[in-house]
Amino acid sequence: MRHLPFSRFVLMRTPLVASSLLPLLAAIACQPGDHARTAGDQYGGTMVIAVSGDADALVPPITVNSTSFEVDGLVFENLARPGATLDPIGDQGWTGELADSWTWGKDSLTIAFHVDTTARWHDGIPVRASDVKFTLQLYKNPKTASFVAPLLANIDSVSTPDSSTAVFWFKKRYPGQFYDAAYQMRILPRHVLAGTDPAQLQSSPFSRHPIGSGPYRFVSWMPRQSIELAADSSYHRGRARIQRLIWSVAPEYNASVVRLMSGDADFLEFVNPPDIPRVGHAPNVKLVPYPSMAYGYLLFNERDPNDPSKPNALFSDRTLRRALTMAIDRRRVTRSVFDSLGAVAYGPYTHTLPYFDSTVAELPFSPDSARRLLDSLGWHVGADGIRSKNGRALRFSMLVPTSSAVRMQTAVLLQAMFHDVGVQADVESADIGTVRQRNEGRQFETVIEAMQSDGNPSSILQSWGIDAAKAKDGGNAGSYENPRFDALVDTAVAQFDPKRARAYYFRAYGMLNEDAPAIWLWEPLTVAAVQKRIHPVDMRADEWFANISQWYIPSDERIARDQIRLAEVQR
Amino acid sequence: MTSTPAASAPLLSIRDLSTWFHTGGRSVARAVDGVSFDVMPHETVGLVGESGCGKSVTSLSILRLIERPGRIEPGSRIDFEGRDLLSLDDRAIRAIRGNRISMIFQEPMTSLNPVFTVGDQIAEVARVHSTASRREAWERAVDMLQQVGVPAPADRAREYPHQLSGGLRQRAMIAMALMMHPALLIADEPTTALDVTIQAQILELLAELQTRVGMSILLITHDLGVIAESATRVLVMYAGQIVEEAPVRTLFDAAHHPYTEGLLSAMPRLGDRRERLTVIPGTVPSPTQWPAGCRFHDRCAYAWDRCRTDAPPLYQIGAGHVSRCHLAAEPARRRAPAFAAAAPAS
Amino acid sequence: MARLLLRRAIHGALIIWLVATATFFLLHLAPGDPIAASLDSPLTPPVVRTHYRHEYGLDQPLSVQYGRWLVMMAHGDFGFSFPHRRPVSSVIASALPNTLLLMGVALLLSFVAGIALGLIQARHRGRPLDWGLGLGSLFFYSMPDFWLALMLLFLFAFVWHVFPVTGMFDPVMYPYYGFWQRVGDRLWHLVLPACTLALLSAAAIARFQRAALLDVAGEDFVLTARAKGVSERGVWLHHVLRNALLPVITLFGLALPVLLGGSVFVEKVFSWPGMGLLTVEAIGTRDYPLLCAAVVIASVLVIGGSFVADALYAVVDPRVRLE
Amino acid sequence: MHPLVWIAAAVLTTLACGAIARAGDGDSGSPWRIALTRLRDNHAAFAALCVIVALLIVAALAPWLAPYSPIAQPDIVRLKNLPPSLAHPFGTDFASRDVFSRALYGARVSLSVALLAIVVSASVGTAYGAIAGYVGGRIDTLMMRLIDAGLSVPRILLLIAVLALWAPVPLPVLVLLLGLTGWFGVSRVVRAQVLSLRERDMVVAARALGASDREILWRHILPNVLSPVIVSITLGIANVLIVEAGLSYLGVGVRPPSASWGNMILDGADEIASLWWISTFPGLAIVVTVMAFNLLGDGLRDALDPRQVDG
Repeated sequence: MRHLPFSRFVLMRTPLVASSLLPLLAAIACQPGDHARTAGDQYGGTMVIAVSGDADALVPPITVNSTSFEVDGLVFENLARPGATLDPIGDQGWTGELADSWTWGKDSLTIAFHVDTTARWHDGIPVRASDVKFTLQLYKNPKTASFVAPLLANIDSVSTPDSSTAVFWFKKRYPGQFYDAAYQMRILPRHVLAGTDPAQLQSSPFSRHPIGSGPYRFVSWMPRQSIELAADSSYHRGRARIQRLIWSVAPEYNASVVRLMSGDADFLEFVNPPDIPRVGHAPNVKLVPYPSMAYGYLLFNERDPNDPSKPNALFSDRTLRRALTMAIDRRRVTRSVFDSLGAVAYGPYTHTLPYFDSTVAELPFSPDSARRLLDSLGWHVGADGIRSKNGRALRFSMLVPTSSAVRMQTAVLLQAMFHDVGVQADVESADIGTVRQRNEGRQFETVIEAMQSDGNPSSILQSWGIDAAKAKDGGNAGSYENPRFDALVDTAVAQFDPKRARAYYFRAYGMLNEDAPAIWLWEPLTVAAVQKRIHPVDMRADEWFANISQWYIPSDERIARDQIRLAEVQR
Repeated sequence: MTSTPAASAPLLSIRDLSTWFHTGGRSVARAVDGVSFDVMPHETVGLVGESGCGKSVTSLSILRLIERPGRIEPGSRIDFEGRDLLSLDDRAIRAIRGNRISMIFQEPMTSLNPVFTVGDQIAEVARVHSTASRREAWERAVDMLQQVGVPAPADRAREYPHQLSGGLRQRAMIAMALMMHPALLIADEPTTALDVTIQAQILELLAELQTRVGMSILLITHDLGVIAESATRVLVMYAGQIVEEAPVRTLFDAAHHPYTEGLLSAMPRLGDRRERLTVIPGTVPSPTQWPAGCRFHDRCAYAWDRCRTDAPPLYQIGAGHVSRCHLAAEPARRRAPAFAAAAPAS
Repeated sequence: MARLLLRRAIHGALIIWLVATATFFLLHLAPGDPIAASLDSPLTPPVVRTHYRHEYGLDQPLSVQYGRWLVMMAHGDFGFSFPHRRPVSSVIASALPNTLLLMGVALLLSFVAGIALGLIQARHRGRPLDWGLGLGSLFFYSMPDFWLALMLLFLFAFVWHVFPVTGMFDPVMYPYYGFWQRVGDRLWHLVLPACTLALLSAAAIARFQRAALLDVAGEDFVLTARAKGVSERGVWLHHVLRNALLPVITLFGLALPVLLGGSVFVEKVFSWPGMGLLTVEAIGTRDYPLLCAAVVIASVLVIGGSFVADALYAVVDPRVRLE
Repeated sequence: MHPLVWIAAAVLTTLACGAIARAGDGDSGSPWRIALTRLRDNHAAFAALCVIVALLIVAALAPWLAPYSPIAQPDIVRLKNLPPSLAHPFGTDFASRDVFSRALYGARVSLSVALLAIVVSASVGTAYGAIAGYVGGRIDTLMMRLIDAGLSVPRILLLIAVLALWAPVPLPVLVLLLGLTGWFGVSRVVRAQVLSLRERDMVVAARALGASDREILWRHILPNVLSPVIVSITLGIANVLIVEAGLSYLGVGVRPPSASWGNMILDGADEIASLWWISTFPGLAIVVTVMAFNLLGDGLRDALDPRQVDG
């Protein structure tokens, strides 16, 4: 699995309004003639990216923040980049980035990457294999405390037989080897960072002024206001076409929308569904839908919130969980929250990814079955319309982070549906820190979670496996424990044939629907808003900005801010 | 109506002055209700009465310092130096205020602006009424302070009101009032707030200045002692009207109106600072509801039926002596002495 | 005088210590911590959080943490902000001037506008103009600040597209502007947030100023001034206003905490990168050192403000000055 | 609050209005009677009082007046985010709930939070101020220093911090917090009043006659302190309404699905440009209510001021 920043989704705002939005999108998304021009006059221009939060530290191993993640993604490089399917198994569809080629060892325990000898750090020093070796050491150093380190556990070391070859040594053979080596780390300059104490990385000058080898080099950062990058003219894969990128910070989503419509900003990564008609009708703006990897669900805690060693009085009962799931009209919820821009979730894995199972057997929406099941469990409706058994009311709280309007809204909708079958669900909102802390400590009854899946299906064990339930503050906060599920995923992970792996994964997903450890709710379709003068705007689900160096602004469509000359940029 | 024996033209002539306060609703407070009198050049006229009788409103009306909801009613006339003050525009009346007619007030502490120096406030008069520069005005202010007997005037001028004693403050007020050598000085209870010894000094100072500058003084007070010392002629006011007018000696020797009688019999010695003369039974009625007939009838020991129904006119009693009392027509009804029993024992 | 100043300074310091300590415990006893709040992805390995908790001493007993913090504060060190990955002092250094600018302009605007309004109302006391302006300022005075900000944003920025909606200057063009263009750009961005803040306090000041003016207008010395022949204009502007400004100066001290509170909402709505927004964000991320510093700074501002107000009072009022 | 409490409050206020309207001319009679007459003659304050009574009645009768349930979600897909119309005068929100009905119920929540909070601050403030003023000396100085400390913390920041950090805070605790952070002003007013009363003849006389401190406080001082407290309470309600709205707007005050005017504004804040009605109407409700309480407070201050003389 790969660490992705999470806060973007957490901050996602209230969607609402409007009938069918898809036609609007389709019409705009297929802009003809995007590639009809020659590249000659396409260098130059400025693109302003509206973001809701400032960056933190611009050092890839330790950053958790989505703006930092974007900026770093353009300043630094991975060894190779995945194809559009983001398939984590093997190296099918991958292309070189910092590495121009690679060869597998005979026993498949090594991969030798050949670093592009024309690659230069932004300070002019050539990139060497020793930088790759240094990067792995830095990521794995416990003093760095990188979030990525645990994901690199299977990589033993890097050796450098010559200055441009970096050989990765693995502890074992596994399908995700290539993914881990080529894509988990952004390669860092040894000559700059060698003298820095890894524990001090976050407060080092480097974190405020990064030097990478990517298509854009760092120019300036005005805290809480803007970050500016400029195309590096000597980039080894060819100079990026748009000259300047500026991340402009505005915490209020509203403000970003207005700035986009008035032409002050060029790119907004996420438009709320209710604003889509308005933004779509702005003459200068196009809406670009792109796949997302986010999904939301209501997680049941199968342990007692007050004493995690005991089972939960309600949710340890599989039948009760199934009944509650059947009480929820997930299609309606999704449509209310996202209009036509969302799909019902079938499990912890989204439509856009290669291991998605569209045939999975989901529990049907059936309030009657839900009622029957609840009756059969002895929960009978009382005078107040709420079910109870042995004097205990069928009542629980739904924990929701205040900052997420989408989840707050979902909670309110669920509340009414639960009430229909005689279940009282209280909305309990808390700020995100508290929600996280209570998740860690298993101190909740149910929580509405939103997750960003990565391309790697094996990571579901991190959230649903037995080990992750038992470990203190492990990722399986709901403590769903089913050895058969674990076994299925383990088997799937060991398969080198994608087809066979897929079959095992599908059975595991089926189990996550049957056992109902959570009510799978929705996965939103993301719609970005971009100024029309920017072309061609293709975005990848994991990193919308992955192809940004190929975007351009035709010279006849440029506006005032595109005309600022290169010399001035290097003030 | 008035009977001024002097041959020369009056400096100030007030006819039928009515100043009413329209406080909203139906009630109208007729604070001053048809007052007429003259002030001759170089003369000191005393205006006496209890508080609430309309003395102060009369004096403020002369300079048109009445503010909403008060209003000088149509039909009133105030002539000063041959000009009708009530028909002047704002600019013209301002040119008279502090220049030809000046006022000093009862409480010198609150009558001086606390945030400006004394000299500044005196000099302001010169700056307003002449083209004097700041410096000239200041020098004249210091000079004026000297004239009113303030020691070390240059230093005092730079001080703030709260740094001066009560006597000095009143002297400063007088200096301010006399800055432009006015023809008429209206002194509204100028000594009431002062100590006995200071009172005498101030009255002396006023008398001295009057002869030096050659001005008239309208002296407003509730204190007949002050009148006795300074005034040549006395007007007695009650309930918004003049009830008796007489030369000062006549008034003290042969007051006609029972109200004046009451005032005299309750006359405090110089320096008594009682606000209200309590020996006349009852209080001044509310200006919104003056009693019918004679306005004094319910407090009057002689009152009979006629007093309750017929408003008395001003009866001529003698030379320069008028009284608004039916006793002038039926002197037999006076039984003496009306207020003796009520006089203070001491 | 020096002793009085010293006494006030000691009192002020004591109050600040009291407030800071209360804040410290309030924060640290609350559920959640900065590490959990910042590393909010469920996929973050637990060891990473443990690592940072240890590094920032969050695994120590509270008394130890408090002791350390006191020592640091005594040395003028506000600590390190984990969510910003920068020293707190540097975070605040980039935010405080922005808030001071916003509040300074708003303060100036509100006092000028408030005093002028109060003066107009008092001069037209009881007439329709007074009544209308009074109702108008009451209308703004009764408005929640965030709602006013929202409505102004809606009308001026969304409907009429008159003013910019976020930030302090144009992020793209600003570096390329000349000096006057920069000043103009900053002022242009300042209009909506400063006016929102100013409108609210101007309404309060106008109400107060009107009452103060009418109080003074009834004083004897005003009659004296009129009797001297001073013009209406001179009476109001010179004699009345000068006296009625005294009580309004005390409002200066009282206005600061109100403006600070208001700036939280205004900065949020207009994305103004100042202390108010910083503080709200810091609450969300449980940024203890930053929050403690922000509270200390806020109380220093408030206490300093009332101190300045008193000093100003003494300068303007001769009765206080010379006693 | 229980609906009966609401109805009682509305009835009492109506009776008070009636009493004021019937009160005779105030030139004579008890100070209270004079105050009532003055209040009636102050048109703006009287109108404000009527608005407040109307609001209380609306809040009390919300279940009968509201066309829909405030939490009902009739059709979360087709009936959501409707602009104002005859069927939904204030439109509907994201969950297809009727904004008008929610505003009516919101009046209940917002007003009861404000009223209860002010009861807390008025009682704490009065007690604290009365004790400080009556005891005097060093204790008084110390108590006033504490007030200074309290006033030097921006109230709204403190509340946001506490509410966000300890979330979710139940409604009674929210009320308590609002009350406990809002009494400093009241206590200062009361203290000043008590200080001046302490030396008045009647108190000195009572003390000479051997009355106990408690008796003096209770019988002589508190009744005289009442009128400034009444004014503070009225103006305080206006203030608390705004503070509560602000907290709810930030999502830390009244929690959904309960409707308070503040959290209704929050519901629409992000979509103000597309769905203006969701935030605008509850905001107007706040402005009208707060204005009414401010006007009434001003009117009461004028009416209860013994120095004020008619005319």
